[in-house]
Amino acid sequence: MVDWLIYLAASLAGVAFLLALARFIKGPKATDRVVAFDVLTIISITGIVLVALAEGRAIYLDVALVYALLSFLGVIVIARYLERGF
Amino acid sequence: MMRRLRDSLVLFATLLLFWVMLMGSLAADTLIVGVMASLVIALLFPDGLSFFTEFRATPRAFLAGFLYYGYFLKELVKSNLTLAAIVVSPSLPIDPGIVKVRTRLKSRMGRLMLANSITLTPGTLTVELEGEWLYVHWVRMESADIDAATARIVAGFEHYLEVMYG
Amino acid sequence: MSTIMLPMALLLAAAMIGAALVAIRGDSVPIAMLAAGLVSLLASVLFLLLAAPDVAMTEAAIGSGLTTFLFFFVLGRVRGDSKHD
Amino acid sequence: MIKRFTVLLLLAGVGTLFAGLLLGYSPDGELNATARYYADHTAPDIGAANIVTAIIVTYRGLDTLGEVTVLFLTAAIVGLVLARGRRRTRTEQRELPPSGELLTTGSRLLVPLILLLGVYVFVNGHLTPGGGFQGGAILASAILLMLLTDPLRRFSHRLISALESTSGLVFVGIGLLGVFFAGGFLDNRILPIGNLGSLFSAGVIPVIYSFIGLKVGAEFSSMLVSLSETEDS
Amino acid sequence: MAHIALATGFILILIGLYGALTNRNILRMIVSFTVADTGVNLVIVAVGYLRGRTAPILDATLPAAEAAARIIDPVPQALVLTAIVIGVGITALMLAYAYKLHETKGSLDIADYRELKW
Amino acid sequence: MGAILDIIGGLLMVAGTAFLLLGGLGLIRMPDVYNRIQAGTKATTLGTLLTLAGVACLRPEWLLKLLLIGFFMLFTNPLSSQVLARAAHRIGEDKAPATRIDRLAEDLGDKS
Repeated sequence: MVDWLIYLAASLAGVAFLLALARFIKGPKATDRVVAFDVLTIISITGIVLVALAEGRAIYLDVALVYALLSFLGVIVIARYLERGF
Repeated sequence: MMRRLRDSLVLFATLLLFWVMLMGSLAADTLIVGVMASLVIALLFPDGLSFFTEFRATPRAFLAGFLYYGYFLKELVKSNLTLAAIVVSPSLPIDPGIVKVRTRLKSRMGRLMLANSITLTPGTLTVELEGEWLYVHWVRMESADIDAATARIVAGFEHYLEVMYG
Repeated sequence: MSTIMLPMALLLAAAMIGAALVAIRGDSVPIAMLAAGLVSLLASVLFLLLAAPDVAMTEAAIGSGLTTFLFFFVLGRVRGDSKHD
Repeated sequence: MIKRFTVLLLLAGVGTLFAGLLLGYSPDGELNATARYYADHTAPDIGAANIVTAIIVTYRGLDTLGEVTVLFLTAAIVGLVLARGRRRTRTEQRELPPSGELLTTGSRLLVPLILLLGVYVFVNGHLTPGGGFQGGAILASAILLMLLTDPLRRFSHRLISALESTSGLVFVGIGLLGVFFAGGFLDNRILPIGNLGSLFSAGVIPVIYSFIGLKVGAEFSSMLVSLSETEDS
Repeated sequence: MAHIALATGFILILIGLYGALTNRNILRMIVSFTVADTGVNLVIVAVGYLRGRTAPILDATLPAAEAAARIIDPVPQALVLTAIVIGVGITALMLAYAYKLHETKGSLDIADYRELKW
Repeated sequence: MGAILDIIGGLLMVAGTAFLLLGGLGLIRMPDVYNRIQAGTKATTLGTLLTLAGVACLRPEWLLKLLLIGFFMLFTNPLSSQVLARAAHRIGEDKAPATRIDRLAEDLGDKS
């Protein structure tokens, strides 16, 4: 029962990932792609947590923490670049 | 002087809490390393802020903190459902606009928390914070008037944050 | 439960190839850099699926993070060049 | 036209090679002899829970020394190449858009936490994924966040290079101590091995990794700082 | 799984190679280089993967006695760790040179640099 | 007891990923970049938080680390979307034709 719920959750996340990927490839503007990048990385954090759950290893969660930090910094860097902030 | 010392102490305590949560243990060796690391960072960054820097630490403020989180979670779920209804409906009933609202908060942490809360509740997105004015992008604009929009967007959060941070 | 890993790997592989194509054929240089950063970030999830958390963390922090930051710093410096195609 | 044709021909050749490799690849069912040695001997001999860390810091420690040296040379060359340009001064950069109150407050809140996360990653290199290189990169990310918030902020080059060279010297010094007190250069058994899985275990590995982390962080920061100080063209 | 990762890595190498050879902008060539770099790392890690095994980090769920039977090959991971760090060093160097080239000639088009062509 | 907690965890995860899906859908359907930020990053933040809560129900021993990830995301995500929205506004990104007023542009126009 729980396994099936997890499968359902994983497939929903997968569809969301595909939708965001479509927005990333389509564009049309740079800012749209940055939003898509943000959403893709947030969904990937869910993916990392799902992998940790499937493998049953708590140590994988450290990677999720670092990943969250890096995706945040990436968006800030690009936003500051776009508004010519550095 | 006293104020900066107090800020540094609060930062040190928050960092230590963060460290204990990261390590997930209270053993002596982790605490020794954690105290050392937190102390060095707190000394290196005297202008560092922490979650509790300007917190008032009165019983009323703690109570307001709890109520704030309850209210915040309620708003978060409610507005997410509203946005979900917008996204799913075929006609996409949006009516966007950038409105101007006013805040009375003075402390830096309080203002940051207010802007973050407004942003996290879907439907509203803080674009700019300048002085006492907040510029908010609103997906389904209900009113372009400053006072009406303030009452609708800001007042709920501000009510609690004012008690917590001032 | 580990059956979710195979579709996940396929999805990531498709996303990485798509992002890599954007990286070499995108409309502008910043988009290409963003796409290269995305390739690295997704690669780090794939490394995690390949049971290599150490490599995943290195790829996220260094391969994706720092490389992208360096790219944007340099791009900010050479801005104003009309030959960005 | 000829160029494009040559490129496609080259790609087709490399692609055929790769396709052959891919089709002929069959995964092993068992670990090979080297990996088996590491798997069996790491826990009793080195005491590190993370076998990759044991390989990097102890078994192949000399390679890591070389790696850190390469990184140091890179940072030095980047600094040298970029040093000739005119430095930006505060007055001529007035037109830079300010970062806004939200980002300023947010970065003052987040920078200490990010630094602590970096310290966590390299202190726990022998227990969890991560280590000196990743931790150093996270430290440099905190510096980057400060640079983004205030592009005109100046960091002392002298402080960064002092931190960098001290950490390098300590790293080599610990390695040499291994020659005298234990089995060889960079041997970790100067300190007791301790219990597997506790923070103070695996001999001197956490200490070495901490210094590698500080050194790598200083090197990446110096790269970012020298890039940010160059003039806009 | 190893096959998927291997195939992705190979395709990324090919894409990166194609981009590096056909683009004229120096920055885009460097971007293509990093894509190929990621592909190479992916291939090396995929070679060390063994089906149904877990990461080479011992903890409560993986005692030392079972390590040899349950972990994947740690050696390629250590190699790739080094490769990523050196890769960012190389990228930084290339970027610094690109900046210097732009400073001297004001252009990033590779066709404008003909001094070494014969 | 454990079985009930497991079911709750699974349901929370499904609810969370459903929000992720809504975020992706909003990203595709919304007409301009501000509305895309609204739909994309906010719904996914709530989705990830719910998923983390679900995993915490399935594995109570991971609670502290998951709490930390959630807390971290709660602070970083709104910050990054604010900075992005501000950058989009500064470079004059197009607004959807339906947008009625833009007080920020009006005020900026007054100053200059």
